[in-house]
Amino acid sequence: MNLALLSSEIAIVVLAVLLICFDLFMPHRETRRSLGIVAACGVLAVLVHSFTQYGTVGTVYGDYFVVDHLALFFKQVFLTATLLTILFSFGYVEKFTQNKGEFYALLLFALLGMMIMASAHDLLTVFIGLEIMAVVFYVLVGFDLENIKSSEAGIKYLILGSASSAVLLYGISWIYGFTGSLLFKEVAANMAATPAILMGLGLIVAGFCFKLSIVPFHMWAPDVYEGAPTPITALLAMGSKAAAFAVLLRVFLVAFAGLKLYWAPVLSVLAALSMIVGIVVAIWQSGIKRMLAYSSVAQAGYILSGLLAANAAGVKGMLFYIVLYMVATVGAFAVVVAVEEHSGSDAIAAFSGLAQKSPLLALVMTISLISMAGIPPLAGFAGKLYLFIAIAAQGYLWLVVIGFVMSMISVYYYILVVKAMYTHPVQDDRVLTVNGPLKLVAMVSLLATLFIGIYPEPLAELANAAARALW
Amino acid sequence: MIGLAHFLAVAAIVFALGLYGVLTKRTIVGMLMGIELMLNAVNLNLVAFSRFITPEILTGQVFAIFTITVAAAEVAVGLALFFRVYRDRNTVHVARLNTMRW
Amino acid sequence: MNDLAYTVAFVIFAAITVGAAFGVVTKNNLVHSALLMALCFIGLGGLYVLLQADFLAAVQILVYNGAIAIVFVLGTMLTRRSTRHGTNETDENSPSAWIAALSGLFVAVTLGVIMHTPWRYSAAGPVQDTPDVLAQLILTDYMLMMEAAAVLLLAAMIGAIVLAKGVNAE
Amino acid sequence: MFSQYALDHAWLIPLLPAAACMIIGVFLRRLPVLAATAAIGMSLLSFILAAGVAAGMFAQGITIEQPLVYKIPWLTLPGLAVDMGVYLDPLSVMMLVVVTLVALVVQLYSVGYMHGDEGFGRFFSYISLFAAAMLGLVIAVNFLQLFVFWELVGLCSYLLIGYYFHKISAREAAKKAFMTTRVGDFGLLIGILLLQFLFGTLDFQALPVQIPAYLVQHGSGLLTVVALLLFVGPIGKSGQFPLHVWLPDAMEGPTPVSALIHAATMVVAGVYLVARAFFLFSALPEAMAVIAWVGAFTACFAASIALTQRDIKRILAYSTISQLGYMMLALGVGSLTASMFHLLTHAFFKALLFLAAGAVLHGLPGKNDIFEMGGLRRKMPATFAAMVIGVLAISGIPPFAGFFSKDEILLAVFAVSKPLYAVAMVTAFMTTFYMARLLFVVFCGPEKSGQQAHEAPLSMKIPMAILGLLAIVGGYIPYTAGFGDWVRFGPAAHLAFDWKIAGSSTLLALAAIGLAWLIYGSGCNTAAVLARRSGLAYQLSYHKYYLDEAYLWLNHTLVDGFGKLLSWLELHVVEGILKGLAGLVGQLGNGLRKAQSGNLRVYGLVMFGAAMLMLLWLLFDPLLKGLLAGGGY
Amino acid sequence: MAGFPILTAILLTLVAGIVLLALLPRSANQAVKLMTAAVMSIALGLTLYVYKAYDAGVGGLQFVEQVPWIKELGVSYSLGVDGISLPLLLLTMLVGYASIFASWDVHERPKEFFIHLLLLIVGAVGTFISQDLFIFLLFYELGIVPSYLLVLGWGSEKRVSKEYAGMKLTIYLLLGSAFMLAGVVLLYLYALPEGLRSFNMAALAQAAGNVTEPVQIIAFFFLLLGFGSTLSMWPFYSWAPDGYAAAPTGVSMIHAGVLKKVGAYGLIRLGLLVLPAGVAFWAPFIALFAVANIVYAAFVAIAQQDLKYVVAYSSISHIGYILLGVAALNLISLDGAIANMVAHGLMSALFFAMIGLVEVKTKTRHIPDLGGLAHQLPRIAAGLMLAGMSSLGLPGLIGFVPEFTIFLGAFRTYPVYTLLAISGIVFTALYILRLLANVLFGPRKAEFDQCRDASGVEMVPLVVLGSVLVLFGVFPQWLMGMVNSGMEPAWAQLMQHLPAASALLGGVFQ
Repeated sequence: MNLALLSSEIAIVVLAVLLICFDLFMPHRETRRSLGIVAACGVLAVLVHSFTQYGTVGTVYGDYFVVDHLALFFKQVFLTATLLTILFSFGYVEKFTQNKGEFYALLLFALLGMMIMASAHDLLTVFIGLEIMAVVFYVLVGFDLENIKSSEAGIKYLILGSASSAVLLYGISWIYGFTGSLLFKEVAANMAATPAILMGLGLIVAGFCFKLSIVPFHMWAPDVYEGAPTPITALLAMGSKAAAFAVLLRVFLVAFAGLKLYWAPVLSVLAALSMIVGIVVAIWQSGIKRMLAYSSVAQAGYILSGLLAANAAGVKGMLFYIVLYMVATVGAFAVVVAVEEHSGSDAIAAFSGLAQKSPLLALVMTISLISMAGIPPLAGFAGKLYLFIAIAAQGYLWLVVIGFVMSMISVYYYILVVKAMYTHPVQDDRVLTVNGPLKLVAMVSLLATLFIGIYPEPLAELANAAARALW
Repeated sequence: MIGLAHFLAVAAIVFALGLYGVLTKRTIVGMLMGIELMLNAVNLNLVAFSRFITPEILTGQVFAIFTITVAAAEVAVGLALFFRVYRDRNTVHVARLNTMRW
Repeated sequence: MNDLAYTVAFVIFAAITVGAAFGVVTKNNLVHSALLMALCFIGLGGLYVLLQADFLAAVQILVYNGAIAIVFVLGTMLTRRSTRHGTNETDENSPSAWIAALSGLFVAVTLGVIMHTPWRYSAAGPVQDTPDVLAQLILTDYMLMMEAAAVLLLAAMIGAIVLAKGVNAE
Repeated sequence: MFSQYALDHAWLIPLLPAAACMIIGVFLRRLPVLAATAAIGMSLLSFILAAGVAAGMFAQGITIEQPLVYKIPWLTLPGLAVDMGVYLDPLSVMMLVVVTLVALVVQLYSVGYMHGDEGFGRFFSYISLFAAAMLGLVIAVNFLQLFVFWELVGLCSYLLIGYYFHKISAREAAKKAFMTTRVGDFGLLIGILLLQFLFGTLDFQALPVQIPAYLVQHGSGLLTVVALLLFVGPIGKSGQFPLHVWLPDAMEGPTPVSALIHAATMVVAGVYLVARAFFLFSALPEAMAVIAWVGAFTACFAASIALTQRDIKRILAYSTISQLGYMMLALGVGSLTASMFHLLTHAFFKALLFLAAGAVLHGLPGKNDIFEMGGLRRKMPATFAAMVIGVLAISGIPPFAGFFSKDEILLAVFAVSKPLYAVAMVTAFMTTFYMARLLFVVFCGPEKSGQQAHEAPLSMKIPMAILGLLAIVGGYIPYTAGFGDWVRFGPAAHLAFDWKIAGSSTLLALAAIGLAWLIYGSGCNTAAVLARRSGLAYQLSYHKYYLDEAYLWLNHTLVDGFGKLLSWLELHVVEGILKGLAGLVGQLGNGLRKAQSGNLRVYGLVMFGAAMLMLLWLLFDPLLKGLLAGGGY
Repeated sequence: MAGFPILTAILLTLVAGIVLLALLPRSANQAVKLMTAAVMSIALGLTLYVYKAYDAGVGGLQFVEQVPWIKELGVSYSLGVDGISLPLLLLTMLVGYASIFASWDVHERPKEFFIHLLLLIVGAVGTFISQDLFIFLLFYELGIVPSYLLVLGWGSEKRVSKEYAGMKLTIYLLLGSAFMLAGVVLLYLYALPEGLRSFNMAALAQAAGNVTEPVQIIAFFFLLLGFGSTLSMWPFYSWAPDGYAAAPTGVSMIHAGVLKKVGAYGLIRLGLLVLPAGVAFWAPFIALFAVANIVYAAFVAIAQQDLKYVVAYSSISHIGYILLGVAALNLISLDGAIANMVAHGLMSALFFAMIGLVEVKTKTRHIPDLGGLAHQLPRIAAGLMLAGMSSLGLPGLIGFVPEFTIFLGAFRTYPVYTLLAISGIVFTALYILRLLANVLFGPRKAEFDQCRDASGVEMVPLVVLGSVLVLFGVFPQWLMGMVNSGMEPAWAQLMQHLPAASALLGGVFQ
């Protein structure tokens, strides 16, 4: 047993607990930005540390918790997402009247949940990690006490989330019942296409699709994304989704690898539905968070489609896409946070004339959105290409066509935002000040999106190494 | 002879009843109760499998314990959120929770 | 325990469980529902006993009846309603019949699955000393999960406090 | 020797006017004197060169069979090699001389005619460009070169017809000219494409070699089609029925332009093309018949319109059409010599007639209805003299130029077809009649009131004199000098003379002049009575058989209507479909959006419903498949 | 200069221009324009050097630069020009250069305007010089969002609102490219076996025979949809008229002149040369669409009242000739098609530039309101005349020879369609002549007496584009020879793969 493999997780727990303790002893009027900085530094340190873990592949406590390249890759994604979220939410958090310290601590708990999911190698660990993340997110979504939307979103998320957890669990119980084990490898070894397994499979798909906000299990997402505090929305979109994918990969490609014949058609339909519904509904949104929510539904569909390839190329595409989606999302939400702070609204109309108030933010938003749409030469295009090459090679041409077509239709509503920013008149002449960390996040997102789009190889290599860990 | 199938059948019925509760109840607490029923059905499933499929390793029972833990955590957070909503709006009816839609 | 007694016990506990669960979802009064839920959990505990999971039965009754059901009742009280009537009614706008049909279908499908699955029954007898074995398992193989569950409870606690405390506490 | 130099540098002939055009266009547009000097100087040089080429041709014995050809590759692609070059044989040399000569004379004339016009420089630049293009056409070594310059002369014609572009009529006429000849070019282009397609070359030297073999191998069917398609080009360019309608309207251009382009040179390009491609046409009897009949009909038809026209230039225009018909007729009956001879003489006398008409219009600004003129012979004696020479020449009165060439044509026609001969004779009669009518109405009789007519300036008289001289001797000299030995197709065609035909045509012409005198010259009021009496026929003729109206209807109602219909479709149907599709996507989104009602229960229901469906799919799909395959799970 | 990465230098010059522009202060109106002009001049100069230094006798790809890029996908940063792409590169530069000067009157936020304009140009340049499909794709859609913003920010409203027009243009092109991308994915997957897969165009073309026929047919269909809508192929042209009418002059020039040609280029480079069986299957349909383009659009153009709409439909009509050349599937028609891309690009750019000037001077584009402009604006009139004449295929101008070669080649394959297509020249003449007559000629209108004729920088588009129109018209070999030097080897290579497809071709390749 090698406890060093757990060092990241342990560090995060310690950091979270420390934050809570610091918060206790801090003067009441303190803005708690210092806590945020501590959290950010801590996460950054863990992120840096995680790179040293490459090469040390191993398991802890039996086979239940595995640290391999795939897990590391996902952990780094989560760490980066959380780090960037913390950085751009300083201003946002300072508006809370209380519980600022707990906010950062809870973020770290959520991060821990995700990290456990990334390493989970059996269904119980999956469940625990998932629940840590989910429960913390229920809290965080309802965290904005001033905003009645926040609590509404929280309770909706909680009820639907718990119900879907129950469904997932029920599914897990069937799998356990037939195979007599929870470990992915043993499940795979004892697999047979019996009704019980298929039932379990169906219920597990339903449970995961809820977390991934795949149509038709997506209906919570718009409401929750809209109501949640914006940084939490961002983390939900980036982290919670990516974590669910981390689990999905192992469950479907390790445990259920033998049942591909059964799950692939179902997932392909779900992926297609997500792309279509996410995009056509997003057309109608007037609030940017809600629009991004629908967009995230569609993006989840894209990422999910990579699973259909059921090979390293497909997984690589998914991983690649997850990263670029994170990068684009973080940029978009950073801008949303800045605009929301400035104008108090997340309506698309609030973005009018942003290009004149802050060309950088407008540019970041544009690049992020266009990248999500998948237009060359931005990262989103490279991502779609990786994904679609992989699945087209397996014969899912129809899905590729739907994917490309819908991604182009999605430009319609992305570009409405761009239009508002670039061509609409400025609504007021207040100066928009952007704090340093947020600007940093925006710049990072912008450069990363461009870089990945034009030179995707390094990230693809990384993703490839991670993907190979599954086989 | 009572066997695995019977326990599973009971669990299925309870799960379905929980499902029905979640989908029909008007208040948040009612829905949460439905969820609890579903989780308990799962537990029954797990324990039954544990007994009949892997009697010498109690994986199912361990899982059930964790499920109970998680259920407790969910209920705690759920009720806390329920208070928030109730304070915010002075209602417990889910149908009124539609500030955000479309 | 002979087969007949086992069967009778199963039927009784199953009936309690299912009947109480049915009551939970059909009663209009939240307190009644909560109490019926406690009854349901007791029934389940009985079933656990029949499954030779005595420790779990104890946990079930302690945690669920002692904690969760009570939390529900308390929560209901805290909403400061003068009357409990109509606190847990079925929404008249919901298509109950369809939902009932959905649930029924679910049960039917599940029963079909149960019957058509070639279960791999184990011939081995049940573990007698379950608390010991469970403790072994939890503190070795599932050690990490237990720690994680602890973190989960901590987080849930903090979260519940933050949310329940509200703005006014300032 | 100069003639050798000229032969070697024949490519300069078109390039010199082209240079003039460039120079004027870029530098001298605002400098009239220099512009005219440049244009005329270049024209003179190219005329001298052309004359030198002619001399060289005689000296070196360049014949139809042994042309002198220089070429450079212009376009070399796999399967298409096109050269640009100089093709010198008697036919093209004759054209070179005619074109350079008439161009020179007309430019001289224009100095006086266009004096004081604000677009003086533009005019000379256009007309130089025209000369260049026309000369390029004449020396073409293949069909594509010919077509290139064919289109360019069309452009110049367009520009010059629309020279007075402030006049709506001029701009419409220019457009019409371009459009109508474009329709002809449509056929010509297809013909050329087919030739290239069939023979892999367009070269005037290579094609004659290949065609006989082709005919032997494949018969004449397709080639006849090709020839007729090629002939559509000349129909448009040379104003043959039914594409002649643009030529009368083209008289909106300045009169020197009408003289040069729409009488002497460009309009005969069609005739020239048929002559140049005579190796093809002459091998195809059906095509020849078509040419002959189109020519004959055009000649007669145009003459019948000319009878009643009142606009002096339009009368001349119809006369041109009619004479072009004559030339086509001659080609159609196989006499290249007669046709080319007539082309030569026609260039002289028709240019003369136009210049004279121009002098009249110059003397009487703002008037062009012949019945508003009258008795001008006293005020404009020189013009009158020129006009008389022209009329006598066109009427075929010996010894004027037209007599010889017309007789050759009649002779050739007579030898081939009697009905055509009859048509030709009728045409000749009508021609003489309306020309005499014009002469009498404009120059004889009483002077019309308030005319401030004045004689043309010297710069206009000298060109008229030159052309007058040519119109007198231009027939006799070639006739005696063995024109037929040089310009011919096949064996040397000695110009014959038949007393019966010559006599009868001369008598007919004299009779026509007499009749015209009776009606228009004698002062009796017979003209109006005649017009009334002949009723429908007069109206038909006067309204040009309503052909313009028909085309207008075709153009405005059919083409425009169709265009409007399609744009309507475009705006409403195509756009509607697009908007419908977009709306469909939108409505789909909207419907799905409405499902997102904010109600938790709905969300749950959808989720569990979907989960149920998925379960059913997963469970029953393998079951069904298994049943079909004869097994279970 | 051997080994000097001149193509990269061209790209970098333009990119550096964009960066420098971004650094200029927002108010530096004149400096922005001068900077853009300077950058374009350098790039144009480099391009001219390349055009001159290209050895057409040797043919094939020259000025090749290749740096491995994404090894695992088989992507390399691979640039190069051959006779097919070099004329189009030159076209891009010329039109781009002219468009800068045609946009000299942009006074509202010039910095953004010229940055976006340069982005359009970079996109086009990149597509033409990249020899790698991936790099091609990176550039392919670079211009779409800037186009949208340009239409929206600096455009004008006519038949439809500029929002609508811009959105239509954007979505249309993007939807098309969605199918195109699907086709590219297929192509990539099936051309070469796993492990050897490559985005290199030459490698793909070499592997043309490997793809099975059904796959070729599907892949080509997708490419046709994609490139067809970029190319405004009937029935996917609907974005073009509204888009051009709404776009500012410089953007219309680049769109009609260059970006459309990217579609045709893609169709030839990726469709034709890589998927012989696919193209053989679809060629009859393309020919049909081509004729529909030519005739339908010509008739619609006849009925238009707005200058830009006339030219827009005219441009759609002309695209039909290019398509016909592609569909005819023989060397000479393909030569013609590519040359016609250049020809049409130059003439439509000139047309739009002149229309822009007319609009600036007279404040209207409505034909019935105009008239007699040759009196007041002779230079603009000359420009319009030049553009119009090359548009109706007057010999001596650039349009004639390409059209002739297309007809010649197409006649072999589709005689009836070709006849219909040739009839298009009559209808083209009809609307072009009407436009010229109604706008330029006729009585002098007093309301335009205040208009000053084009002068100074306004003359640059006319001089640059006009002189090239004439030059390539008089010396067509300069263009056709170049095109053929690129097409001939490609064709020879294609012919090697044709036995597999010959059954479908029905004797087309004899």
